[in-house]
This record gives sequence, C-alpha cells and structure tokens, in this order.
Amino acid sequence: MNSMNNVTTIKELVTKKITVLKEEVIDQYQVSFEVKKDDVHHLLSVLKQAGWRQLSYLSAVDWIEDNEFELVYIVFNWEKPVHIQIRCRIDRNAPTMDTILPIYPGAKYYEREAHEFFGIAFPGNDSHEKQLILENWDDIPPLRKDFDPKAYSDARFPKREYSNDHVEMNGQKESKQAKREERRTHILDLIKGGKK
Amino acid sequence: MASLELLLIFTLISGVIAYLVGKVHPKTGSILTIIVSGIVFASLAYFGLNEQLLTKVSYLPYISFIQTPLAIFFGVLVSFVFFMVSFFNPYFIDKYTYKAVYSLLYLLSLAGIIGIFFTDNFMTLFFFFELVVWSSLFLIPLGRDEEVSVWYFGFSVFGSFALLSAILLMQSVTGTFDITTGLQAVSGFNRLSVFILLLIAAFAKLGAFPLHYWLPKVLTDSPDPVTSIFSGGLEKLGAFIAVLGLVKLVPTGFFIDVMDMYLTHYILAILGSLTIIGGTVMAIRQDDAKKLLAYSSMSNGGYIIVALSLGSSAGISGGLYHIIAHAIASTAAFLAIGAVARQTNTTKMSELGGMLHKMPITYMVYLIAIISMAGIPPMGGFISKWLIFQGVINKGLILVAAATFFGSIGSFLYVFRPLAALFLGQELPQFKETIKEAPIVMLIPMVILSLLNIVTGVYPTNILAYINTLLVDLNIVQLDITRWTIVGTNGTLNPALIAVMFALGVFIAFIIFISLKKSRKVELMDTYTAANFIYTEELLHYSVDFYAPIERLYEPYIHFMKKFYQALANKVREVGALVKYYIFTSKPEVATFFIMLVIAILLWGDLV
Amino acid sequence: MMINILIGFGVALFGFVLQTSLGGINRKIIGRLQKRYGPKWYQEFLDIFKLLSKRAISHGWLFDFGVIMALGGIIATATFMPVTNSIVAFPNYDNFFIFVYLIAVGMLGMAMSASGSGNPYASIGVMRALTTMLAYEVPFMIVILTIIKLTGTSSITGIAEFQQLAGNNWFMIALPLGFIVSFMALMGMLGKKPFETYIAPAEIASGPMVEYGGKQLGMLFIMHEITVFIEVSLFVHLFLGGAENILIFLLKYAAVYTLVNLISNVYGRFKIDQVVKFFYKWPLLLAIVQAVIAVYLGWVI
Amino acid sequence: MRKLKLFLGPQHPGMHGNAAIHMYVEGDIIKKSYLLPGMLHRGFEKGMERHSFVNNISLIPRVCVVEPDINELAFAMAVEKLADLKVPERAEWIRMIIMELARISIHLMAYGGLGGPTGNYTLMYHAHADRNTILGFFERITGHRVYHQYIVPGGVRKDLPNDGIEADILDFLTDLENRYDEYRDLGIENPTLLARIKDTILLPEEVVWELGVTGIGMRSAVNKPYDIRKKMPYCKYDEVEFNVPVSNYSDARSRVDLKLKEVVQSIRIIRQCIDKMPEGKVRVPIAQGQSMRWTVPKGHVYSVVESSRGEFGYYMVSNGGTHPYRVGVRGASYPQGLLGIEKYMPGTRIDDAALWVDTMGVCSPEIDR
Amino acid sequence: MKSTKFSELTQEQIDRKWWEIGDFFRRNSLWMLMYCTGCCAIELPPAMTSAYDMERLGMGPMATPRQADVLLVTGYLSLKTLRRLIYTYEQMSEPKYIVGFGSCTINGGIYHDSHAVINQLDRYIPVDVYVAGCMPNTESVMNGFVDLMTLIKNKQANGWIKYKENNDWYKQNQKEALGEVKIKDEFHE
Repeated sequence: MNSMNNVTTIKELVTKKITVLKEEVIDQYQVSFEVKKDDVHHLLSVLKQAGWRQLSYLSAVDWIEDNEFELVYIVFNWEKPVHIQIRCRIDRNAPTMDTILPIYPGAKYYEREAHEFFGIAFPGNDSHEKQLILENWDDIPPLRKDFDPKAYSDARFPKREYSNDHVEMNGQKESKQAKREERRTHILDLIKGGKK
Repeated sequence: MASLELLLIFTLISGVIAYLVGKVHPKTGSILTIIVSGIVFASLAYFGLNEQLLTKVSYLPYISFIQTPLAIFFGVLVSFVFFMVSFFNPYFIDKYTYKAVYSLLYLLSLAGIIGIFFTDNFMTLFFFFELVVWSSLFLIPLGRDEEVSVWYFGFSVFGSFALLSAILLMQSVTGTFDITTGLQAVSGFNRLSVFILLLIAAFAKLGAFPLHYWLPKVLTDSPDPVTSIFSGGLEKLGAFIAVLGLVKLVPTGFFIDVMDMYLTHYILAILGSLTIIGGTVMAIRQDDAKKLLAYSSMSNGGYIIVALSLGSSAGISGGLYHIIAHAIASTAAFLAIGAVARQTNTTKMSELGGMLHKMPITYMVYLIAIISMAGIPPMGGFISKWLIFQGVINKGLILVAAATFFGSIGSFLYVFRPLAALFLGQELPQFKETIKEAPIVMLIPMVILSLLNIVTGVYPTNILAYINTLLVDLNIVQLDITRWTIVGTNGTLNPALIAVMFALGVFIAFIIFISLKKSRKVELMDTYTAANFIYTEELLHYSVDFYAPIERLYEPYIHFMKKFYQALANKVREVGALVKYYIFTSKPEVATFFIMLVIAILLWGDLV
Repeated sequence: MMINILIGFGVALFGFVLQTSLGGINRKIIGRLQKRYGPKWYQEFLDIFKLLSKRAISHGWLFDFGVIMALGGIIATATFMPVTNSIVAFPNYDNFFIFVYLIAVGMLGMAMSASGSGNPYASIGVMRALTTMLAYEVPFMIVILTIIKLTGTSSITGIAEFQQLAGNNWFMIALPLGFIVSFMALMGMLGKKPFETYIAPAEIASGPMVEYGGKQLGMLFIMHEITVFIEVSLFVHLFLGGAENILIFLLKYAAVYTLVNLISNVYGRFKIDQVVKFFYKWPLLLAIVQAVIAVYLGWVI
Repeated sequence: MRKLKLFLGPQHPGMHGNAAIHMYVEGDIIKKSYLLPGMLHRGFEKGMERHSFVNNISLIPRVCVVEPDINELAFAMAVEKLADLKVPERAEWIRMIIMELARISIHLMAYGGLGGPTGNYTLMYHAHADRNTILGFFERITGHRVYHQYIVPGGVRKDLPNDGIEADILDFLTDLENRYDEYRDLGIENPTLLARIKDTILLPEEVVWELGVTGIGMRSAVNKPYDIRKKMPYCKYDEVEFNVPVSNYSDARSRVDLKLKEVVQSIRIIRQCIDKMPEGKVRVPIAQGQSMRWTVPKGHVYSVVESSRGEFGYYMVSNGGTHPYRVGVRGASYPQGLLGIEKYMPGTRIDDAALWVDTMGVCSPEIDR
Repeated sequence: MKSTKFSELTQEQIDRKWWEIGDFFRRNSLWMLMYCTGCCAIELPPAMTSAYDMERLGMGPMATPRQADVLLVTGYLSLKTLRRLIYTYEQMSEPKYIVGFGSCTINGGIYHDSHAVINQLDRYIPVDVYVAGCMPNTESVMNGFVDLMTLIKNKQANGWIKYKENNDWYKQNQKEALGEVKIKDEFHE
C-alpha cells in the first residue's frame, strides 16, 4: 500500500538522524514521535527539507501530575500525506522553548497563544509575550490544569438567581438546589478520571 | 489727494519715512503702511469712481497720466488689496530679518502699481513694471528661501524682456509709445508679434501655463502677507497686460467661423484651459495650504485668460468680474491661512487640525472665501463663473468648456481640503491650550473681505454697471443688466433672488431643527470607531494624502513641466557659473542690480 | 413675488412627498427583485419621522449648522425647479447653472458637517463624494453645453418647451450618445451602484452619515429625497421633453427613477478611482463626440 | 508622516464575525495592520476538558458557527480513532451527504457574502435564499437548522427521515445547477464586480507555504489538488468520483470562482451518495446505557477534515478517563487570519480590506475558540 | 371657551401625546445595529433575507450605533466583547432598545462555567426582550421583534430609562466584571 510506504520512509528518515524516545504509528496517515527538547529544531528542519513544509498545529498539553508540559508540533506534507506529531516534554515550573520561527514563520501566533494559555515562554519570538486573545487577564494561564474556570466564573460573573423552587417527587419535597449540588460533585468526580 | 502725481510722490516719500521709522521701531513703520495704503485706496476710490482724478504732472519728468475706467478699475482693486493686507503687517513684522526694509518695499510696490495702471505711456509702464518686480523680488526672500526669488526673477526678466521687445517693436512700427494709439496703429505681422510678446509678459506675470512654474514656489515661500499681495494684487498686473493685449490690441490671424473667434484667441483659450487643468490638478495634491491656494491662483488666472480671450461681452465682463471676485476671495483665504499660520507657525495640513474650535471667525472667513472660489452662490465667484460659462457655451468651445467645468468642480475639491484638514476634524492636543482667535485688527480686513464676498454675490449689478462703462471704453457691446438681474446670452440670473431663497431655505431648516428634540452634546473623541477604543486625536484625523485615489491616477504625468524647467535652469546655471565667477557674488539681489543696470544703459538711447 | 415664493416651497414639499413615496415603492420593487416581500410603500416616511422623533447627539455647533445649511440649500434649489411647463415658481429664472451650483451649497453643508464630526470615515466619505462629483460632472456638463447651444436657452422650462414644440422630439432621441452619458451621470449623481462609493457601508461604514443619528440624520434624509427629486426631474426636463401636465411628469419621473434603481441593483460598486477612470474614458469621449456632431456639424436627428 | 488609524470590526458592516482589524492608513493604503482576536473566546478547549466525551457532542458544533458539521465530524473521527470504533457503512454515506450539503451552504453564504463588500445585495439575497433551503433540509434530517449535533462518535444520531428527503434534495440540487449560470452572471461574471475582484488581493505561492494557508487559498495558488478528501480520504470519499478545482493564479476572483466550482463537485458527490447509499444501521452503540461513564483508551490523535477554508483539525489527548484530557482545535483560517493579516494585508487599499477578509476566508470563531 | 380644549392639557400631557406619536413611528421603523457578538448572529441573515424578510416590519440593518435603534446582542458575550458592547450602547441615540439572543445572554447557557464569558447580560446593560434558545429559531427571532414592537406600544420597552436612572448600579457591575470599561493599552493607543 502506497501510503503505508510513506510512513516507513518517515520512520527511516527520522530515526537515522535523531534519537527518538518513543514512536507511534497511529494509522497510515499519521505518525507520532516523542523526542528530547533539544532535538526538536533539528528534527523540524530535517522534516521541512524533506517536504513537510506546512506547520499544521502547535500547542501544548499540561501533564500536571508529571509536572511537565508537552509541546506538540504537527507538520504536514501534501505530496506524501502524513501528519507527523512531534512531541517533547518541558519543565512545568520554568517552561521555555526556543522559537521555531526561523523554520516555520507561520508559528508566530501559535507560540503567542501557547504563551497566553500555558505560560510557556518562546525566546526568539518577539511578540510572544503580548496578549492576544485575553484582555486584562489577571489569573494563571487558563488552560493549565490547576485553573478552575468555574470558580473564576462564579467569583467574577454572578449567576442569575432563580427562585429556589421545589419539585414534587413521589410526594416528598426535594430541593432543586440540593440536586444540583449533588450533580456537580458527581461531575467533579468524573473529571478526575471517573469511576472505572 | 486727487492728483495722481502727488499720490505717487506721497507713497514714495512715506515709504522712505516708514523705512527710517522702521529702523527705530519696526512696528510703527508697519503701522505707517496701513495708514498710507489706506489713504491711497481712499483717494483712488473716492476720486477715481467720481472721475475727478487729476492727471496733471508738474514735478516728475517723462511721466504722464491718463484716467481711464480700466485704470481706475484695476487701481482701486489692487490698492484695496494692499490696504486690506497691510493690517497684517504689524503682526508679522517681527518674523522678518530686515524689518524696516519690508515697509519700504511694501509701499514701493504700491507706488509702482499706481504708476502702471494710470500711465498712458508704454515706457513709463515698463519703468513702473520693473519697480514692482524689484520691490516684490526683495519681499520674497524675507520669508525663508532665496532660491524661489531666483525663479521669480528669472520668469520676471523673461516677461520684462518680452514686454520691452513688444514696446520697442511697436514703437519702431508706429513711432509712438502711447498705449491706446500705439496698440491701434500697429498692423500686419507686427501686430501678431506684439500680441504674442505682450501675452508672454502677461502669462509670466499671471503665472499661466507654460510660464507658471514660479507662482506656487513664490506664493508658498514668501511671508504670509506678501502671499496675499501676490495672489490678490500683483498677479493682476498680468491680467492688466492681458487686457491690453487681448482686448485693446485689434485681434489678428485666422478667423474660425464655427467658433466665432480668431485662431490666436482660440489658442490662448486652450492655453488658459491648460492652466486651469494644471492648476486644479496640482492644487488637489498639495499638502501645504498656501501652496494649494497658490495653485488655485494659477487655475483662476487660467479662467481670466479664457474669459478675456472669448472677446464677447459676457466673456470679458465675466473675466473682469472674476478678477474682482478672485482678488477678494483669494486674499481672504490667504489671510485666513496666514492668521492660522501666525498662531501655529505652520501651514502644512498634515500637521494641523480642529482649528475651528479655537478660531471660529477665521473659519467663517475661510468658508465664505472658498464658497466664492468654488463658484457657488450666493458669493461673487458664482456670478463671474456664470458669465464665463455663458461666454464659453455661446461660442461652443467644447474643449475649453470641458476644462472650465473640470476646474470649477475641481476647485470644489481642493478648497474643501484645507477646510477639512485644517479647520475641521479632531482637535489636536498640541493646539488645544495655546491657540487663540486671531487679534481683532487682523480680523477687521478678513471680515470686510467676507462681507464683500457676499455683496459681490448678492448684488453684483452695481459693479457690473461699472464694468459696462469700462466695456464702452474698450469698444465692446455692453452686458444687459437691470437693477436685480443679469441677462446673459442664454438665460437670466437673479442673484438676489437666489440669496433670498437660500436664506429662506436655511430659515425653514432652522425652524425644523429647533422645533425638534434638543440634542445631547458629546465630545469629539466620542465617535464611531467600529467599537474600538482610541485616545490619540492625531490617529483619528484624516488629513494626509486626502485625495489619494485620484492623485494616483495622474501622479506619473505631473512632472514633465518641472523636468523641463529644471533642465533649463541647469543649463542657465552652467553659463551663469562662468559669468558669476568673474562678476557676481552669490546674492541674487546683486545679480539683479547688475542686469538692470545693463538694461538701463541699453534703454537710455531710446528714452532720449 | 410672495405667491411665487410660496409656489417654490410648494414644489419643494411636493418633491419631498413624491420622492419619498416613490422611494418606498421602489424599495418594494427591489424587494421583489431580490425574492422578498419588501417593506410598506410608506416606509420611508416612517423612517424619516422616526429619526426626527429621536434624541440625537451633537458634536458642536458646526455639526448642526452644516445640516441646517445642507437642508436649506437644497430646499432653496428645489424652489427653482419647474414641475410642468406652467407650475414653475420663478419663470425665466430656472437657470440650469443654479441647480448645478446651488445644490453644491447643500453638499458643502453636509460635507462640512460630516467632517466637523471628527470621524475619519466621514472625511473619507466626503472625499469620495467630491471625487465622484468630479468624475460625472464633466461629461454631463458637456452634454448640457450641447443642449444649451442647440436650444439657445439655459432655462429648464425653455429647454422642455423647445422639445415639445419640436413635435416631442426629445433629446433622448435627438442626442442618443449624450443621453447615454447623462444617464450614467445621473446614476452617479444619485449615488446608485456602481457609483455608490461614498456610502459603501462595508468599507467606510456609510461614509459621511457615520456620525449622524436622530434629527440630523432625519434632516439629511429629507435633504437626500429632495436632492433626488431635483436631479431626476432635471433629467426628465432635459432629455424626456419635460411635461405638459402633472400626470405626464409623474409618469416620466417614476419611469426614470425606477429604471435607475433596477439597473443599479444588479451591480456591485466600483472603487473610487475606477469611477473616475470609467467616466473619463468612454462617457467623456462620447460626450465630446456628441457635442462635435451636434454643435459643429449640426447633425441632430 | 502622520498616520490614520482605522478599524474594521468588531462592529462594522464590512466585518463578518466578531473580530477587529486595526489598520494604520496613509492616504488610502494600509501601511500596518493586525487582527485583534479574542472577542469570541469562550475557553472552548478548557470547556471540552470539563465535559465527558458524550457531553461534548453538544458543545463542539459551536466552535465554528458558520460551519458546525466539520467540528462534529472531526471530533467524532478523533474519538473513533482513539476508541477504535468502526462506523456502519450507511452512516459514512449519510455523513458525506451532510458534509457536502454543509459545504454547498457555506460556499453559497460566502458567495453571497461577496455581495456585502462589493455592494451587490441582490446576489446576497439570492444566495441566502438557497442557503435557507439547505437549512430546511438539515432541519428535516436532524431537527436543527444550524447546530445539528448529528454526527456522533460511532455513526450518526439517527437515520434519514422516511419522507422522501432524498428526492427533495435531488430536486433542489438540479434546480441549483440550472441557476448556476445565473449565479455566475450576477456575481463573478458581473463587470462591476469583476473590476473589484480581478487582480486584487493576490496570494502568491510562496506566501501560501510561508503562512501555511490551506484549502481553496492554497489550491488557487499552487495549481495542485491539495484536498484532504483526495489526499487522505475519510468517510467514503475514495469511492466517489469528483474533481478538485484548482488554478495557478490566486486573486480574489479565482478564489471565489473555485468556491462556485466546488459547489458543482459537491452536487456531484451528493448525487453519487444518494445513489450508492446502502441500507443498514447508522450507529454503533457505545457503552450501552452508560454513555456518560464511557471511557476512551489512552492516546493522542490528530484528526482532520476538509472544511470550506481548508484543513480543519482536532488534536485530542485522552488519559483513559471519561473526559478528554486535552482537545486542541486547529482552525482552518488561523494562518491567514492572524499572520496573514499582519504580514500581507499592508499594501491593500481600504476599499479592499473587507474583501480581503472575505475572500481569504477568515472565520473569527475558529481563531478565538 | 375656545381655548379650554388646549388649556386642559398640561405641558406634560402634550409631551406624552407627542411621545405616543413618536412611538408609532419608532415601532414601525426599527433599525438594528449589526453587531455579531456571538453565534446567534448566524440566524439573522435568514431573518433578514428572502425567507422571512424583516424589512416587512420596517426593520433593517444599519452601519453605526448612532443611526440604530435596536442593539441585537446575538449570543454569548466574552469580556472583550462586553466592553465594546457597552461602549457601543452608550453611543446610540435615545430611545434605544436591546434584544438579547440565546440562552447565553440569559444565564450563560452552555458557557456558564467559562472563564471568559459573562453569565447574565442584564446586570451590565438593560435588556428589553430576550429570545431564548440555543440557537433560537428564525421564527422565534421574528417573534422577539414583534414582542419588542408590542412592548414599545405599551410603553414597557424602557430599558434605556432604567439605564439612566440606575446608572450607578450598572456601572458598578460593569466595573466588577471588567475593571475599567474602556481600556488603554498598546493596542488601543
């Protein structure tokens, strides 16, 4: 199958030049490599020269339990249609990552957004510290796992107050408020992993 | 002072007095100019309009005067402009290096003007012509740049030589220096030569295409009052000479039947049209308000040429009326800009904005002036443009008409630009605190000129009646006017009725306006910005490259005249450098002196 | 004289009522063209009176003064407009140039007031309006020159009567090229697409109108309706042979205005320099050719 | 030289969507410009982490307002890849019908939207009338006009209604095809519009690669059929015949032209879909009765679909729980919307600013999220 | 005897009569401000165009807040939008009305827990009519406008008066959510 060939060539290409921590073939159109932080730039320029000219996506994942951020770069080649995910872990306490602007000029705003939502610094990108989407933001970056938007919202934006009505269920009065509370704690449980 | 000679001597002597006084106290010297020019204007107007001027000469040699309606017309108008502008002198005198000289030159020019208009001898005319050229030449560098005075000098000398050649040619054919008889006697091919030479002189003085290059430079760089003088007064010398050449001289050349005019005149009309288009097009793209008005002066000069070359009563009376209307309107406009410049030290539109809120009277003066310049009723400019259109349409000159229409609408474009960029728009922070309305003495002439603008537009028949007597003098059919109406070749105009209807219309609109709910006053910065916040007034003021889209269309083509003159100047400079190495110093004044000396020696033989 | 003035204002009022109702009807027609039901025929009246009833804002005295001057100037212009041969306020004074230049007072008032609001969009809009004017006026005036030269009068009723006396030989037929040019110029004058550059909501947010609301906007709407009345009836008188009685006038007026609207509604709008280029290319040439043919050669059908 | 600052949006008739473009202007040429996004920011990626995989179905269509179905499909495909779900065949065909109907609707809207900046409102009204018909079909199929929540992980929510909807759709498509020439005459063949859109707002090939523009913008410049549907076919796109229209010169006109040509291809695809669609189930049940507690295996996947503006992708990370650990959305207009406006809008005239945004296909909700 | 008819009316009553006449015009000619704050704006084009044709009711889109009568808050409001919305609302000329679209304006809707979206619109600016739904159908949008017209007729659409009277309360709420309403930073010089 022609498209599976693409994946194997990529694997050869990448493993020849870079030490890959972990590699994963998701399907015939997608591969994922986890590399060290320092290898990212090298790998990206290799891939760009090999034809992966388009930066499709750049973002981060907050692995709060490992105290690490994972940066994800997804590049794409239209001639050999395979999406390549390049992932690397960086320290969560002082997150910095050198910019990839010289390789992919299109990364400018992705990096700026990653700074805004995760607090990752991108030295080399002049405008990465400017605010982009948020305005007058005064809390920790919102996409970090330890930021609770619900609490933020409750504190800043009051809810509409409905009359504390009751529902008749099987003859006994039950408070809607209590039910709502119950539901909320249940959902919070689910967020933390759910009952397996 | 009914005697022209005494008036002339008085002006010259008071010029010297003003100089001496000015050495001690410049301001007093400049106040003297107000008084003297006031007296000159008053005498000319009072005695001239009653035809009581005395032309007897007893003290000055070689000079003789004659009192014609044409002379009185121009004399009163130009001395009036001088009088009005002189009110500005005390306020600007501090800005010049040679304060005392200014007053002297100012009065010398005035004296020259009297001489030019009232003489009946061509040599005398030439002498005074040169007096005006000299004195105005030294007025110009009082501003900023010396280079422009060189340009002015160059074109003036060209015009002077043309005038001189015309005079000498005429004299050699007819044996007389007398203006009227001389111009009527000259005939044949010589008539054509005289015609061309006179028109060259007129074009050089009027700043018409293709001899327009100096005008915008001079008008931009000379001091603000001098600019007004040039535009309202000195430029009209050219118009005067154009009248001599186009109207007094019997026309010659091939007669085009379908247009009912001579080919020579038609060519002139085309040149006038080119002047109109060139002036309009250039004025649209200027950033400096003074330069913009300078190009508008050029364009209006084109109107005068077109009108005078038509030769019909509507055309010539329209041209003469346009001389009045434009003198008043453009002086007012220049004075208003000058008043702003005095407060802000700049006339660049991109640096100004929102002056309306601090200088409302100046704004109104400017508004009325530009309504007149754009030829919109009920101001004077409308009457003259209407007459000129009558003349043009009656002759069926399609291309000339296209140019006049273009200039007429185009003037609307360029005069609006200073209005919007300089007076309207956001009030810039640097002018919010410091700027005040102009002093009352400066407002006096501006208000008088504005009133005159309205009067000439609402009740023009009085002036037109005077122009009619002038037309009799020039052997042209009179314009058909009644007390309130002007009857053109294809329509009747009632300016007063238009004004009344306009007033009534505004009154009705006003009634509608005040009977409705009162509006809420908001700040200028509280404005629609697509819901974005902005705090910098400068960023919200549209004044740079105002007419960018239309400028882009003709931008590649505008520099051909400039290139031509620059190349010419380079050639002259090469020759000049050689001469200069031996004789001249770097000062243009000295050079002028030498050249004039040479001319004077050459002329000596002819005079005696 | 008093009677004449009253007739004049009567004409202005008539023009306002006529154009406003016709405007509403035209909105309905356009609605049908766009597969819609369309508004009520008197919607324009509702809009104007609604605006007049609102509490507006003002940016200073000039903002108000300009609006008053605009409306006043236009009312004054309308008073000179002949409706039919006999309904004319000031016979013999209905000079063509009055309309061209007195309308400009109103325009100047509006332009001044708009720029006085301090909004850059307004200034840009005014700039575009003036540039458009420069574009369409020159070809139009050349055609007018031809007509005045042919008829020997610049009086509007005079020109209309000239056509009627010539056996209803309208200038529309006699000067076909000139008619085409003038029709384009009329579209420019009325600010219809494709020459609608100075309103251009998507570019400069309705241009000069950007800061107006409430009574100022209402007055400008009245002004606009009267302006349209003046321009369209000018066209009717110049090219369609005027009107012997009011019915014919209404018919011709409605036909011209509806035609302009229908044509304009399937077009987009030009950029401002394209407007200038457009008018200075073919229409100017056609106008000059027409003028040469009619004036110098005397070939008039 | 003093500059003037003008704004396009958020409250501006020329701006579709809620975003502001700040422009520094000299004369009428834009000298500097940038997009100020974030006015539609709702914290989507955070919100998705707080909802379970099934709950998210109601949230995702709202990411991109004008074109909700691509979100549903991209999300569903991501989840299916993670959970290794096999979608029934009929569901794949129905998905394609929905996607292509949506594509026609958004192209019509964009084409009608061309009437806004250029002032041809008749075009806009006609295009919206047809779009409204398509919304009517959606309502009959899914019960909603705009946010359908129809494509769910494991198939589609329910089968097509049994009221002859296929015939109605075919009728409408034939009607649309018949009026195709009329549309062209009213729009891009219209001389006044041509004057506006021809040879303006160029997008050279280098710029495409520099910014990472995809979709019609890319195809109009590079002259190659770079379409996800062709290159990495999802659903059953490899079993239908269609062309990808391309051009080698990308000005505003050619981009709009490609949109119209894509409408024709979409019509072709829908016809084939209705023809080839088998009977059968439309959904695999996930965690019967316990869908709220349904967990998805650990993993990370990036799923893409071809939207009307280009490559639209979801990056999804699951840590094996009921909720996604991280969802990242790659908006198709992200490159041209932010970097494109900053780098390549200067030099345009203010007349063309709205057209720039329109024909480049900048959609602010997917930039802000 | 003759003047009794007029003398009975006080100035206040005359004003009210005028106001009623004005109300007739206002409700038949509602010009709305096109400010697409959120997703509900997508159902406005169908309402405006051929299918439902708002112009029948005399409604039409307008370019700037100065000209408009109705402010349509179409959907959720992020903080960034709310600032601009308040600014826009204050620029409109009186009397002015607000129609809130979708559940988001009522109670935050699906974004009730978002860090960037406010929950209850009428704490910040007064709302005359709510159109519920996510997103509201075109029919209900039209119905909302008809409701607004009825409210104007019954003199109940007086949110703008409320805003004037309780300005302090509104300003305080705005400040709590937004800090300063007008911001001045590198993007807004």
